[in-house]
Amino acid sequence: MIPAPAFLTNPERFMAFSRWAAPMFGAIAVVLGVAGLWLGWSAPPDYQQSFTVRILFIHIPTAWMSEFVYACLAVASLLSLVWRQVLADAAAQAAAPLGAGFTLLTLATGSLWGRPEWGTWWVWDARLTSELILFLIYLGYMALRASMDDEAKAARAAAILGLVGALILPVIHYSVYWWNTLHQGASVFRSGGSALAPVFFWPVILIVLAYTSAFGSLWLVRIRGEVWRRRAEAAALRAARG
Amino acid sequence: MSRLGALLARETALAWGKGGGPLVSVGFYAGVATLLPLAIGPEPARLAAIAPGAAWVGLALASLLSLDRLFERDYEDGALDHLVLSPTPLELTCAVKCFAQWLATGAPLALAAPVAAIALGAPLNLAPLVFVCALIGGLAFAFTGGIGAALSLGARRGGLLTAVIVLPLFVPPVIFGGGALASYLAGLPWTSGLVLLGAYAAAFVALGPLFMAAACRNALS
Amino acid sequence: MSRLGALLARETALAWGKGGGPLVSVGFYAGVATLLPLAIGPEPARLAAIAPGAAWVGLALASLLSLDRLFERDYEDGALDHLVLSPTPLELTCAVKCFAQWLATGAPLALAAPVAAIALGAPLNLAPLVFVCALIGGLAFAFTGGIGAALSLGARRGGLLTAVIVLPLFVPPVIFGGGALASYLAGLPWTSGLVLLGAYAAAFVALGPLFMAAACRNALS
Amino acid sequence: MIIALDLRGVAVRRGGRSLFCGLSLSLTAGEACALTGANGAGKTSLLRAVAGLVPLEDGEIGFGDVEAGEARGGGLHLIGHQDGLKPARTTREELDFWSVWSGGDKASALAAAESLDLIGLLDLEVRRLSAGQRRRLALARLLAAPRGLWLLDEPLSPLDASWRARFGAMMQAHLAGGGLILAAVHDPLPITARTLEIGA
Amino acid sequence: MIIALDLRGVAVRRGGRSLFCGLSLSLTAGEACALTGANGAGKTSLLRAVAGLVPLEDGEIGFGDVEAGEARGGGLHLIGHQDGLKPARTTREELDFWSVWSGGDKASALAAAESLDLIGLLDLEVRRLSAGQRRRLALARLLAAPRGLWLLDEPLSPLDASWRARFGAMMQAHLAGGGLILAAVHDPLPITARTLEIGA
Ligand code: HEM
Ligand SMILES: Nc1ncnc2c1ncn2[C@@H]1O[C@H](COP(=O)(O)OP(=O)(O)OP(=O)(O)O)[C@@H](O)[C@H]1O
Ligand SMILES: Nc1ncnc2c1ncn2[C@@H]1O[C@H](COP(=O)(O)OP(=O)(O)OP(=O)(O)O)[C@@H](O)[C@H]1O
Ligand SMILES: [Mg+2]
Ligand SMILES: [Mg+2]
Repeated sequence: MIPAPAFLTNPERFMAFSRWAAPMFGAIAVVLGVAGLWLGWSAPPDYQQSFTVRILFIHIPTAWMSEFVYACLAVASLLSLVWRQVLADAAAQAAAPLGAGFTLLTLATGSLWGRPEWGTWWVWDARLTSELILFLIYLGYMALRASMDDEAKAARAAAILGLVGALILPVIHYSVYWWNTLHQGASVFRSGGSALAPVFFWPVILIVLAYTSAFGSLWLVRIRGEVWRRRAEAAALRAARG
Repeated sequence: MSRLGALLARETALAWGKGGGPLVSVGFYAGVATLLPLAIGPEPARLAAIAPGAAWVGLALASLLSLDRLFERDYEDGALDHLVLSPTPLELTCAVKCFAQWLATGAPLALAAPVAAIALGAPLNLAPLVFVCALIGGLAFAFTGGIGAALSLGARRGGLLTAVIVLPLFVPPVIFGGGALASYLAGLPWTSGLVLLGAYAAAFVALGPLFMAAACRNALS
Repeated sequence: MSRLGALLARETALAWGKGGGPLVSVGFYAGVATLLPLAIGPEPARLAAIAPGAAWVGLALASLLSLDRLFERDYEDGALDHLVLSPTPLELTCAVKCFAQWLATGAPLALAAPVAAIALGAPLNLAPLVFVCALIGGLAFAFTGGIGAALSLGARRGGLLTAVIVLPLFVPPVIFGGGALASYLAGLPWTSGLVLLGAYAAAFVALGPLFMAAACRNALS
Repeated sequence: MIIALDLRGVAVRRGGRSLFCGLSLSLTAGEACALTGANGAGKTSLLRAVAGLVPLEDGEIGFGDVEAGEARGGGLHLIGHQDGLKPARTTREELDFWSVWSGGDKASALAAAESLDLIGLLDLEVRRLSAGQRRRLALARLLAAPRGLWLLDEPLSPLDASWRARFGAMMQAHLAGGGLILAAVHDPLPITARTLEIGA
Repeated sequence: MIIALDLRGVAVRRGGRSLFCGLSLSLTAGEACALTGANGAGKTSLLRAVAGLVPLEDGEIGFGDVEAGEARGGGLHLIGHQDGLKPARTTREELDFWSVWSGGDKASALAAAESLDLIGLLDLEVRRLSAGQRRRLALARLLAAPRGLWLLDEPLSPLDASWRARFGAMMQAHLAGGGLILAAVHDPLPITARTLEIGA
């Protein structure tokens, strides 16, 4: 069997690292976010979309994060399944609500935006449907975890589900392209240059980076909390049993 | 009274589970509402036409799915024996069980139903009616479903059998509720559908427990 | 071999039951197909447009409803212990269980699907395609559903949890099958949808048992 | 409270076969009776018939002055093989509920848990209890809500030696308080009891 | 066939608590061991650990020359409280299936039914069997498909006196044929067996 990577086997090292890394990512997120928002807000209103274009600065980053977080969750699931490492499991568990939150934000901002843009809150279009299913997968993951009593069992079951989800997500993502779609195609990055005007492009990039570091910070904090919770539980168990 | 309160708490807890009960049922409901447009195509006009009806059928199916275990577990593990050997009449016990089922799953589903209908393209002003229909309908589904669940005790394939027994009982509320929604959309008088739905629910809240108790006693003997 | 044969016979019998197994599942299916027009109104044009899709979703939901117990009973009554303590690899055992599930409920449902579609108003010449889609789709539903059933072992509210886990897995086959049916109706090329459906089913027939076996072992430990 | 049990010419039939007939027994306050008999003789069926869950083919079952409906609705306890405990709920939840349901309250549930040494297990799910611990939880109902007549179906089998003795003492205390016990057993009861052999 | 069982320094932990540790035992062909201990000591857990269903915290379990995977895949029988019988199927259906699944066939199933006096019950649903009859059906597996090591969890409890003796004779025959038995019990086994007390 391949040995587990050192950062997994040594929670102490992780705790030491995250102690300073979490606040640092948080600070970076604030700086980038403020810069991005300021740039974005000072941009001229779009000729077509007027003021509502500014939802873009929340919508695109949250949409990307919702997928990125699932990738993190899947990798953590794999690590915890192969090496049975509690730290990886804590990471997967900590990521799920964050990812669900980003997904929900994407759905909400998209809906808010869809109303003025498409004249409807919701259409059964490819992107939207796959995003909704991503949300369902997050919900299923959390529900599975929450409904098992034994932590070790819950961890392995959830890790299996995390991997199944990783297999299925791309399939859903692409299978819905069978449908003629209303939603925007790739426009930030695409061959032949961005479709976004530079005034929008740079703020979006800044805010995406801000979201990523915000996620990093929150994730580390949540993993730390998870580690503390498990330690406290183990200690309580020891104390109770004498 | 404290006995019935304890039963209500237990049944709700069993139906709800510790880990996010309403979350789970609402998630399921969202899933049902998602599959339909995937299968019949996303054209908004076509979808909008069937939106309220589909949300409504989704509610019935979700209730169906959660009914399955109303009595069966208690029957199989012997808890029903103990529930019977009590000063509380079995009819009342059955009624509390169904009511708890409705509290734990019907009510959250009723909250989700308007969302699903609007997501499928129903007009916004339909939402309150969908909610009320779902709330009352959920009561009817819980109490009619309980009859099926009790009747199929001890049968093989209890789950599917429940479904087959229960579906005919679900037909009238589905028609009444669907009719009320359709009339409302068409600008016609819609209260009669709602009243019929309420009357149906009331009748089964009153009569259902009698059948359930008889079926349970029969299964035990 | 005779061991697997015996397992297949037992699982089919358990899924089928003595009391009219296929009858029951087909009855349920008929129920679903009747509720939908009741809820959305009987206008033929509107119904015909959604007929194949509704039949298709009905199939998915019926599979869902019957999946519930694939592993749970064996887990709760200890039979899974005995199934594990055998020279047959658990992966193969899980695969046979899913296959039996498909034989007992998927196949009869596939026979009923074209009838339901035509009853709802789909054109007659669609029937063979509906049958083939339902047959292959049923296989995909059984093997993906098995994953959910195995994962929710030992969880509270297994049934609904299964549904929530499984619905996302049902989405691609529903899309592929629904797409094939819609393209056929529109006179467009439809084979690719069928091929994708087949590929998806094949992938899960191959991979599903691995996940199921891992989940079962985890639940037992 | 039930202070007498009278079986007069009782006959029970299961699956078209008569298990026993003409069975008579009368117990008064403070008496215990051990029901013995080979496997399949009908001990469980008789206990369930007394509880009103199995119909009588013939004969009568009386509970002294207490009406049958009242006796069966809160006058007796039946503890069988199937204990009605939900694997996914905690010991505390199950104990509290069944205590209140049987007419006790949470305080009496706690007292019962103390007598049966379940305090340390209260937060464990029932699924995780060992066979003996689970049986103790099932028996806790007897103490949590006092009822006159105890119908016990092989109550001792998964208990270890020390718990058999302790439960024997509990049965003794129940009898001393004017209770009645009818217990199906294969091994002798750890209390003085009459014996009724079925199907001999 | 398994002809030896070796536990070396075995430790098992359940729910964050260590049940026992440093447990060692070695059995060879023809030997039986009675596992005793208070309720909750860990007897069931140990049997399941031997069967590979519960992970070991520490130590090793060996089956002589037989590899662990092979031993657990068809070399041993585990009969616990939960018998895996479906209430709605008939005795015959269940017996035949489990016999074939364990490596026997329908003829051996019939022979086992004969030894355990189940012939008259073959067409009854399992739900209707009495506790002792049902236990006999569960034990029929042992005879229908011969395997070297028997792991038995309180096998005698719902059996009546005559069946305890008869099953004792069956265990004796198994040992005489070179088999091994590890049985968790609260009462003495009706055969000569070593005793291993857990958690003493
Ligand atoms: C509920 C409604 C909506 C949902 C769920 C949603 C979801 C998503 C998702 C998942 C992405 C990321 C795609 C990817 O790169 O993988 C995305 C990107 C994007 N969305 Fe939306 N969206 C919604 C509504 C809208 C609306 C109304 C607009 C504006 C007309 C819009 C404009 C965009 C743009 C411009 C991108 C960036 C595309 C790219 O460069 O990749 N979205 N959305
Ligand atoms: N519902 C039923 N239908 C048909 N036969 C039944 C039914 N219930 C029990 N029996 C049969 O009645 C007989 C008596 O069963 P019962 O459970 O009362 O025996 P018991 O004395 O408790 O035996 P044990 O000591 O094994 O527990 C058995 O032979 C059983 O097969
Ligand atoms: N899955 C689990 N999680 C947590 N604790 C458990 C689990 N399984 C068992 N236990 C605990 O481990 C202990 C040992 O249980 P086990 O069933 O092995 O005991 P036993 O010796 O067989 O007792 P009995 O004689 O009562 O059957 C018990 O205290 C039980 O509460
Ligand atoms: Mg009995
Ligand atoms: Mg034990």
